[in-house]
This record gives sequence, C-alpha cells and structure tokens, in this order.
Amino acid sequence: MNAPLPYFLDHIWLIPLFPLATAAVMLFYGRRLKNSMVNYLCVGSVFLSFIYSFGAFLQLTAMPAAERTAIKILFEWIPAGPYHMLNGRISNFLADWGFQLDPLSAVMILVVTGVGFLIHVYSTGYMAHEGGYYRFFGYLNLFMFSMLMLVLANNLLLLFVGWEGVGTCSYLLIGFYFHKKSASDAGKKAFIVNRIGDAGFLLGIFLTSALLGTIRFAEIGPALAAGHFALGDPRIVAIALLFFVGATGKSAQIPLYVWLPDAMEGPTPVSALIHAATMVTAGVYMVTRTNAIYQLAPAAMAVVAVIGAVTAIFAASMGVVQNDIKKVLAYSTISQLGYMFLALGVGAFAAGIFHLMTHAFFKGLLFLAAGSVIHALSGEQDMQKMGALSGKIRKTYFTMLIATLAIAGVPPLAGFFSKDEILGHAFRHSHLLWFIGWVTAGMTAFYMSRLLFLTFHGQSRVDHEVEHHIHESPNSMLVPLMILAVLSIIGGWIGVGGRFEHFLAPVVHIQRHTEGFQHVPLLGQEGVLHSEEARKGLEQDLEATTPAAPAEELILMGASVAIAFAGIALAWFLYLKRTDLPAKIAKSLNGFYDLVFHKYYVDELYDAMFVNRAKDLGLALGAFDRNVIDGAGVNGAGWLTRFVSKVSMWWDTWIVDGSVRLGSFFVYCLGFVSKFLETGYVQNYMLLIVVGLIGVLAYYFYLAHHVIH
Amino acid sequence: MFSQAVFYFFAALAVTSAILMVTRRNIIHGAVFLITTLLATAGIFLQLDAEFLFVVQIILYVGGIMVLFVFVIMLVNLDVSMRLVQFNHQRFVAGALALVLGAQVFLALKVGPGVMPHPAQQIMSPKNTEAVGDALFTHYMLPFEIASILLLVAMIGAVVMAKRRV
Amino acid sequence: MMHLIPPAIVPYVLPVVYALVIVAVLPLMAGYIVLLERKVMADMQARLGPMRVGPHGLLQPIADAVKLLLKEDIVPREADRLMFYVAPLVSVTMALLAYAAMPFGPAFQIADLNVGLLFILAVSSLGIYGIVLGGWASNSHYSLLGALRSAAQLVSYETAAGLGLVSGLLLAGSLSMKDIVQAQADQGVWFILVAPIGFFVYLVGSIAETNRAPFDLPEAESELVAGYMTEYSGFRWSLYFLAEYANMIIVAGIATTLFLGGWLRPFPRIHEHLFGTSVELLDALPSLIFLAIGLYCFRLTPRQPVQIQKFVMAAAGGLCLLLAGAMAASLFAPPTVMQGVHGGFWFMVKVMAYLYAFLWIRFTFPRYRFDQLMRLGWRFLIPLALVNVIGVGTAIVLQQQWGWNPRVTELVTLAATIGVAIWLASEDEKPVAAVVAADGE
Amino acid sequence: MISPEHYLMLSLALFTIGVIGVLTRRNVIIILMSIELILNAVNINLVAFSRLYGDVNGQVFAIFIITDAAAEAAVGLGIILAFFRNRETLLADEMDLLKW
Repeated sequence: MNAPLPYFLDHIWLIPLFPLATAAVMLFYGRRLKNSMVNYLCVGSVFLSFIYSFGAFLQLTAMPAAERTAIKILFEWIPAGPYHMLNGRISNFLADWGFQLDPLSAVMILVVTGVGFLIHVYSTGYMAHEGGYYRFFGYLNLFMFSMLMLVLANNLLLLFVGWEGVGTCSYLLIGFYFHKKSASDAGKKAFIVNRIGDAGFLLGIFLTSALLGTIRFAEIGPALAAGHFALGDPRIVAIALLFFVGATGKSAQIPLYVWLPDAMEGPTPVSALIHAATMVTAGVYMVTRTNAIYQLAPAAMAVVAVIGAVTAIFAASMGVVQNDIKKVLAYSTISQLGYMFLALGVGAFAAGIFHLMTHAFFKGLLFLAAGSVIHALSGEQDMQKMGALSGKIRKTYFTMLIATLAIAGVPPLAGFFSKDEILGHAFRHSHLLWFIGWVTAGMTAFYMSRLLFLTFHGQSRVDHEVEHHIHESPNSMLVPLMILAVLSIIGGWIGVGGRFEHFLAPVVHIQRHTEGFQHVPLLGQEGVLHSEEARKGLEQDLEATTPAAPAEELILMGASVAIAFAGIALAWFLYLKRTDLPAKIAKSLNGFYDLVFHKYYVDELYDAMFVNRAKDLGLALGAFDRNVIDGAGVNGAGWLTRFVSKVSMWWDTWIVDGSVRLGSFFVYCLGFVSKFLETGYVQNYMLLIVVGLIGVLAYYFYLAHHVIH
Repeated sequence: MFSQAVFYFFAALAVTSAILMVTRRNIIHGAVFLITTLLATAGIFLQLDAEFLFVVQIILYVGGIMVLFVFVIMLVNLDVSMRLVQFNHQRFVAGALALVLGAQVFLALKVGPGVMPHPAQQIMSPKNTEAVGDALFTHYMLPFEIASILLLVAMIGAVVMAKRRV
Repeated sequence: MMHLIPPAIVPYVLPVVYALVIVAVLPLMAGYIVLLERKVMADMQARLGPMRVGPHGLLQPIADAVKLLLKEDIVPREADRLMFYVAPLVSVTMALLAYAAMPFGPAFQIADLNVGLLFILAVSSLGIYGIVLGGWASNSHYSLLGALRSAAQLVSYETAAGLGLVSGLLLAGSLSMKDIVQAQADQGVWFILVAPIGFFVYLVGSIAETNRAPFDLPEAESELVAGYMTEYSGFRWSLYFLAEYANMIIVAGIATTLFLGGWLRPFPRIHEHLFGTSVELLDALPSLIFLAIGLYCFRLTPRQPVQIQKFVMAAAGGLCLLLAGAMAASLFAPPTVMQGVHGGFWFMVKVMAYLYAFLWIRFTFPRYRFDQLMRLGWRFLIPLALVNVIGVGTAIVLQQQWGWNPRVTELVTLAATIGVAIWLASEDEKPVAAVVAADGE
Repeated sequence: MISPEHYLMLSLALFTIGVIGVLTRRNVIIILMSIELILNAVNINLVAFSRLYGDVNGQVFAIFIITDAAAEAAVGLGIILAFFRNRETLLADEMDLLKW
C-alpha cells in the first residue's frame, strides 16, 4: 500500500505481539509470579490485542469497499532467491514477515481476540484452583499469538507458521494434565493426526510456489490470471486437494476427525477456545483465503462439499448417543465444521465464514456453560449423573438454553441465519446436499436438546456427596457466559440482507448468474481490483448479491425451522416424557446402536490399518537396524578393522620395530666400546678438553713450522 | 720506574697467592689467598689506568663474589674434608698436561712470529669512568641488557637451588 | 724547609702528613666518640654517665685505652691462629684505608681520586672480611653465627646504601668527592633537600653497615654473647672497636659529603657582617662557639672537686680558647687557609651531627629480629632506593632536557617516591620466606 | 715502561695455575675458585690490551666477564649447597652419578 496507513492498520503487527510477549514472560518467569499478576498480564494483553483489532476493523471499514486491504510488511523473512517454476520461468522466492488485513482476516481477528478474551476471563475463574496456572495461561497466550499470525499472515508460509503454532499449542493444552495418560495420549493423537494434514498442506504450498511462482495471497490472483489456467486444470485441482487435506486435519473432517473427540481431555476453556471457536476453523479460513484457487478447481470444490456434508451427518449421528457432555459438544463441533465445509464446497464462502463466526459464539458459549456445569458438579462429566440442575444453577442454565436454541437454528438466534444461508446455497447447488444438511440440522436440534434435558431437567441423578455442594460459578465465569449469550442471540442479524456477504465480497465473490460451477474463474483479490473494468464488474456484482428473497428461500427457511422444532420435540418426548424409550430403542436395533455408540469403530479401524502397521514398520526397521546395519555393517567393519590391525601389528613388530631395534643394537655395540671413556668424573672430561687443546696447539705449531721453513 | 715496581709487586703477589690458593688444604685459606690475588689484580688494573675496573673488581669480585664463597664455605662445615686427600687420582698427569699447555702458550707468545702487533702506546683519557660508562650504555647497550637478564636468571636459580625445601 | 725535600717525592709529602695526622687522631676521636655516646646515653636515661676520671669523665677514653692495651691477649686453642691474628688487622686497615679519599676540607684530602666515592665504598666493603674471618677463625658457634649474620647483613645493606648514594651521584654528576661538594656549592643547595629519600635510605643502610643498634645483630649480646668479637679480648678487641668507630665516621663523612654539603658553610648566601668589620657573622661563628665553650670550661673549673680535675678542666678551656684563636686568626689569613680551617670545622660539625643521629636512633629503637632485618632491607629499602633513583633521574632529565622548574620536578618526583614508599610499607606487612643466607645452621 | 708481554705472562701464569687447580683439586669449591682465577687471568689480558690500544672496549668486556663470573658463582654455589645437603660431600670425584 503506497498511501500511508492509519494508525491501527499501520500497527496490526502489534496484535500478535502482545500475547507473544506475555507468553514469553509466563513461560520464562511465570513460576515466580502470583496468580493475580498472571491474570493482569495475560488477560490484559489479550484485551489490548482486541482493542487494536477493533480499531483496525473500524479503520478498515472506513476505507472504500473496493480497497479494503492493508498490507504491512515488517521484513523479508526468507529471501531464498530465484528458482525455476514448473513452466520453466524464473521466479524469485520471497517469504516476507508481513501482515494482511482485509475483511476476511478482520472478521477472524475480531472473533479470535473477542472470544479469546472472554475465554481468558472465564479461565481465570475456571482454572483458579489448578496447578500450573502460569503454564496454562502461557500456552493460551502462545496459542493466541499463533492463531493471530495464522489469520493475519500475508503469505502461505507465514500462515503455515501460525498453523503449526496452533497445532503445537493445542498439543500442549490437550496434554495439560500430562499426569493423566489418556490426556497425554490424546495430545499425541491430535498432534500426529494433524501432522498428516499438515504434510498435505505443505505439499500444497510447494506446489503453489512451483506453479504460480508466488505464495503471497495478494499475488496469487494475478498469477492465476497471468497463467491463463483452464477451468479444472489438474495442477490447480491438485493444489486445492492438498490444501483441503490440510484443512481436514486441522478442522477435523473425515477422515482425520478422530483426534477432536479425544481432545476433550484438555481443560474445558481450551476445548471452548481451540477446539470449538478458533483453531478448528483454521481450515475453513484457509480454504476461504485461497478461494481463488478453489474456484478454478470444480472437482476439488465437489470433494470439499461432499466431505463436509458427510462429516456433518456422520458426526451428528455419533453425537446423538454420546453420554459425556463434552464429547457430545465435540461431535457437534465436527458436524458444524462439516456444515462450513459444505458451504465452502458449494461456493458460499461468505456463508461459511458467517457460520464460522456464529458457531464461534454459540459453540464457545456451549462449552463454557458445560464447563460451568462440570465446575458446579465438581468434575462430573457424565450426563447420566446429572439432571434437574436448572433450579440450582439458573444463570448457567439460561445461557445454555440460549446457546442450544441458537445452534438448533431457532429464529431469530444466530445459528438460524448462518445455517439457513448455507442450506440455501446448498439447495441451489444440489438437492442431495441440501437434504443431508437438512437432516443434520434436525439431528443437531435433537441431540442438543437431549443434552439440555438430560442435564437440567428430569429428576436428579447426581451422586449424593456431589449433590449438596452444587454451587453457581463465580462471576468471572458467568459474565463471559452472558456476553456470549447476547452475541449468540444478535450475532446472526448482521448477516440479514447479505450485509455480511457485501462486507466479504472484495475477498470472495462469485458470479451468481452462472449455473453451478460453470463460472469463469474470478480472481477474488486485489489482482483485478486494480484494473478498471474489473472494478466495475465487482461493483455490479455487489448489487447483484442482494438476494431477491424468492419463494423457494422462504420454503427452505420454513423447512429448516420445522425440522429444528421437530428435533427438539422428539428429544423432549424421549428424554422427559417417556424416559424408558431410549433404552428400548437401543435394544431393538442393537447392532446399529452399538455401531454408532462405538463411533462406527473408526478408531479401531485406524488402529488396525495405520497405527499398528506403523508400529510393525517401526519394529521391522528396528530389527533391520539391529541385524543388518549393526551386524553386517558395523560389526563387519569392526572385524575387518581388527583383521587389518592384526596384520599391521605384525608388520610393525617385525619389520618396523625390527629395523629400529637393529639400529639401537648397533648403537649399543658402539656404546659398549665408548662407555669406557664415560667415567662420570667432571675433571676427567676437563682433562680430555685440555688434551684436545694441546693437540690443536701442537697442530698449529706444526703448521707454523711448515710456514716458516 | 715506579709503575714497574708497582707491577712487579702486584704480579708477584698475585702469582704467589694464586699458587697458595691452589695448594692450601684449608679452603678458607684458599679463599683468602684468592682474595689476595684478586686484590693484586685490581692493583694491576689501577696500574693500567683502569680505575673504574679497579673499583668494580674490588666491589664485585672481592666484596661480592668472594663474600659469597666464604659464606658458603662457612655453611658447609669442612673439618671433615680437611683431613681427606686434597688431590684426585689424576693429579700428576693432569698437572703435567696443564704445564705442557702453559708451555705451549708461552712458546706461542715468545717464538711465534708476529703473534702480537706492537702499536704505539696510547694515552688513556683521564675520565676513565665516563668512557667506560659511555661505551657501556651506547655501543654495548644490548649486551648490557642481556647481562642483566643473565644476572636475574642466575639470582632466581641460586635461590631455587639453595632453598631448604625445593 | 721545602727545599730540603728531594723533588721526586714532593707531591707525596702532603698526603703522607695528612695520613699520619689521621692515623694519629682517629683513635683519640674514636675514644671520645665513645665518651660522647656514653654521655648521651646517660643523658637520655637521666643519668650522669662517667664523671670520675677527669672532670665529667673527660679522661675516661684514655683510661679505657690504657686498660685495653694492658689486658692479656687470649687466643683460643682451637682457633685458626693466622686468621685470628689477621682478621682485626684487616678490619682496621680497610677502615683506615677508606680515609684516603675523604675530603675533610677543600685542601685537606689525601688523594682526590676520580672514583673517590666508589673507592671508599669498595674499601669499606672489604672491612667485612675482618668480621667474617675473625668470627670463623675463633672457632666458636657464637662467633660463627655473628660472622654469618654480619656477612649477610652487610652484603644486603651495602646494596641499599649504595643505591641511596646514587641519587646524590646523579645530582652531582661525578664520583670525585671534591667535585661532589663543589657541585653542591655551585647549585647552591645541599642534596639532602633535593633527594631526602636517598638520604634516608643511606642513613638506615649506613646504620646497618656499621652494625649499630637497632641493627647490631652480629653482636647482639642477648642472643650471641658478643657476636664475632666473643673470643677476642684486649688489643685485638680494641682494634675491632676502633674499626667500628672509624667506619661510623666514614659513613658519616660520606653522608656529609653527598647530602650535607661537605665542608661548605651553611647559608652561603647570607653575608651579614660582624659589626662593621669585613668579617662575615657566619664565618666568625666557629671561633665564637669555641670561645663560648672555653669560657664555660673556665667557669666550671673552680667547681671541680679534685685539684687535678681543676687543672684538666682549665686545660680543656685553654685548648678551646686556642682553637678559637686559630679560627679567628684564619679569618685574616689568605682565603685558601681560611677555607681549609673553616671547612674542616664545618665538616666535623656535620659529621658529629650525623653521629649524634646514630646515637639517638640507637637509644630510641629496639633491636630487630633477623628476618625482619632482611625483610626491611630487601623488600623495603632496596625497592625504595631504586624508585628514588628513577625519580631523581626523571627530575634531572625534566630540568635539563625540557627546562622544567627544578623545585616543581623535585617535589613531584619526591611525592611519587613517598607514595611508593607507603605502598611498600603496606606490602611489607605480608610475611616473607626467610632469606636463604639468613639461617646458617 | 712495561711491555704487553709482561701482562700476558702474568695472565698465562694465573691461567695455568687455575687450570691446574681445576684439574687436580677434589674440592668443588676450590674448583670453582680456580675457575674464577682463570676468568681473572683473562680479565688481565683484556685490560692490558685495552690499555695498549687506548680504548675502553677491553674494559667493557672485562666488566661483562665479571658479571658472568658473579652469575656463575651464585648458581654454582647454590648447586653446591643443594648437593651438600643431599650427599654430605664436596668432593668432585664422589659426584659420579653419571658414571656407567
């Protein structure tokens, strides 16, 4: 940007810096700090970043819609120099440490810092009595830093840095109670599963730079334009699919979703922040960020949509039978993420991001409320041992209720709008996908209200020693709950009338008049904004996006609302009215229930297919190392060396030393003769000197005599 | 005339006391006769107009080195060694050879043709000390310094040698 | 009567006369210094000291000399006779030999060697043989230890004293005693004022060289009966005694010559005339002093108890008057004579002052332990003397090459040297390994 | 006037005596003293020739020789002391550790 940026936009790089600083302080000096100090530092730093993010957001919106992009490059990070692209042209690889703020990342940082701040406040109450307080907050701030780097990066590589950072922090935080084996295992699982996805993502990055010659988002569009790639160019498709592999890893989509349920071992605020609100949405963000590529790859888009839809219904079905309150929320998270990917897949990027935001609100709220419930029941997580809590902890109950309604998609709460957007787009794209989404919505409503009823209504099944000290959580936990509740209510309204899409349009926009995927690749980046006719095209595009609310939209809306209420009603019927039915149903369709209850044995399958194979491979490699490498290589070399040394020793002893000894023997013989001169008396030596002197003088006399005569 | 008398007196003193020094059984007496020899030599230096060297000879040799000798002689009590035979088993042949050597040199000095030139007698400058100092500190600066280093080393060496517990 | 003397030996007449005078007077002087010492000691200890022999013990030295001469001469059986005889002679000979270059006055000097100072040092350093050989020859442990000690002590302190003198030499720029005095006359300042540190070092060094308290280890009666003199008695003993006092006078003379302006009159710039006459007040001072002493003697005469003492006292008074007359007469003699007589007077006065300092120190300070003595010599005096030499040399160079103000340079270097001295003193607290030569057996 | 030969003869005599002492005496201290005597003879030569040629270089060398003599005496006597403490003897022909 040549024009001087306003203050906040010029200082976006400070936003990740605050959490990083406090994280450093915590991890190096935290042990010596008092908890209050930790609170001030960490929460304060996150609040500061929130302030800066908000200011940046305002100053961004102040700019004209077409130019809402602020790029701040701090320094050249990896100036790797020139290299050959696939098409043989020379390109100069340059990854700079730069920050890019456009509507997309603006939304993201707002969500991250806002929700993050609330969850920090919540944590000060929730973790108050835990050990390793400073460690927890240090990790949390480190995560904030990484996440902000992720969403603010201006190139793929820097984004990957944040990507790995959040992965590491999630590993550390899942294993926060590292003394519990399940916790540390879960951490490892999450880490390894993420590795798989990250590998794909990294390959994608390589391929991008090899194909397009740049990894800057701002230049991807122009590069695509310059490259004149045909629609569905296989190389582009490959890139898109590789990126999506990464996305599945990070965002827990089939087939890499298995780590998220186990990740619930971590502290509840962590589940709320990382595994519901922010990190798991990184994949969505990434796909949206690179939508220019996806729009050139219809096949990849199809894959994304299908995977998303399947994940959604699949996870929802598993959520129905879970008894662990957090597990239920985990599966619902997975299915909601599936929703988002469905949206991306059908090209409704804005809708995806919209759902991401609202989901961050109500899912974070759900987790926090669940945490509050667990807090109240002093660590009880099994819903079978809950019930009838609505009277005892009212505030938590109401917030939970609001969140449930929101996720269930009851108007006019947040979930309704975003989900409706997605379903609308899906319907427009293919009815099958819409149907899956629709059923999923129903199941969502069902299991969420099941959770609500089992927890708060019916008769109490709480253990007695737990019973009599059930207590409402402290304000530090309740206030964030309420704020999030408010947001879950009103969060969706900003999307009414496509305002959200308008806002995101500069980043993502699709020509709607084209049918399905048959649209010319439109490069949603500044790349075209700088050319005049493209700007005009975008302007008319922006009017075009205002939906003319035709009848089908209303019908769809009604359908989703209807199935939401249907799900709630079914849950009410099964778990409040006829509480004996669920067991009967489970018994009646026994095998299927087991299948679902055991999560379709996917974990076992993976164990059998990959994990054990990996272990076998390790064992085989170990055996190879022991026998072949050590045996043949090392020991063989050792044997050879010893043999050679034996030979050389013989040579040394008999030939080399032999000659030396011969010489010394010779010298000894000489010495034996001459030692008789060696009397050891100094005066003898002096006498010899005198004799020599006399001899010399005599010689000179002899000479003189001859000279004379 | 006078200076000749001086020379002969000192020369005779030097030679006789030197002979005594070599032959005395008592080391202290030997040391005393060596002192006498050195003093006589100093006298000869004086007769050779080398006042400074005369003084140096007395201060350094007689007043310094010989004091050290006497000192050590007193430290090592020698009434034991006084009763032993003073000459070693090679005394006769050694003495004879030494005399032969002396005779050879004498011969070389006497009959050797042109062994020593006879330049005219120079007049020494009356300021002998200044002259020596001048030569010592200008032309012989480096040897002078080297000599000082030598003395330092000798001092350290002597201390280390003579210490009770090395 | 000069014409009676054959011309060949004319140049040798005057020195011989001087030598005879010195040899004749020195023992007497030594004796009277002893008397002075005893009197001073008595005074410092609130006693009277010798009063019997002669008035106020004036004849005590003579009586002592007679006693010593009449004493039996004992030689230990196990002693090494030759050495036992020779040693005291060596001592006293070397002591007397040193006087050859001692300038008592501008004319009163046996031989003005151009290495005079070094000559005196050399010869007086030979005196040690007398002590060492004597101590060894008398074949007694006390004597041997005394000898060893004195050997170590003299060798150590000769260095310090010599280095102390070097500063004076640098200032004078000559080794001839006469030139040194002359230099002080020309520069118009006694070198003690320019190089006080050098003077101090030489003072201490000379005390140690003459085996005087507090450095009289070789004859420390409390440890070794009388040190190297234990086995001696009678005349030989008195020879050692004579040698010691002669040495004292020598070191005093050296100090006087180098640092106290030799035979020069103090305050040469003051020319106050004695009421109107052409005689300067300070020139008349000697005769006035003698006059006063003589009159005092006469005043004391009637109080003497015995007749003979009256006579002696009167004689002493007469002698003083005679000297006063001589001094006064020399004022009107040709200047060379006047210079000679007065120079001699001032020289002796300064020597006496120096000796008085000796006595003073002796009766003031306790005796050192031997390792303390060695430490003082090697670790304080010698480094200090070296630094002092450097300082004085620097001052001279600054004055002559760069024309700095003499006083300023002297003050600066003096301050520096004193600083070093203080540092050395603080260093001196630390213990030092006993010097090798120190512990003989 | 005395011709240089006189001095040469004198120094020759002293030198020879010194050599005899070095070669024949058993006592190490005497041997050292004889060495001093030899050095002294050399000094006489040097001074005589410096007088002969009328410059002081000879005397300077004599001074250096005296310095070396001092160093040699110091070290030598130190060695003798140490040796005497260890072997209780001063006789050169008893110092035969180098004998085969």
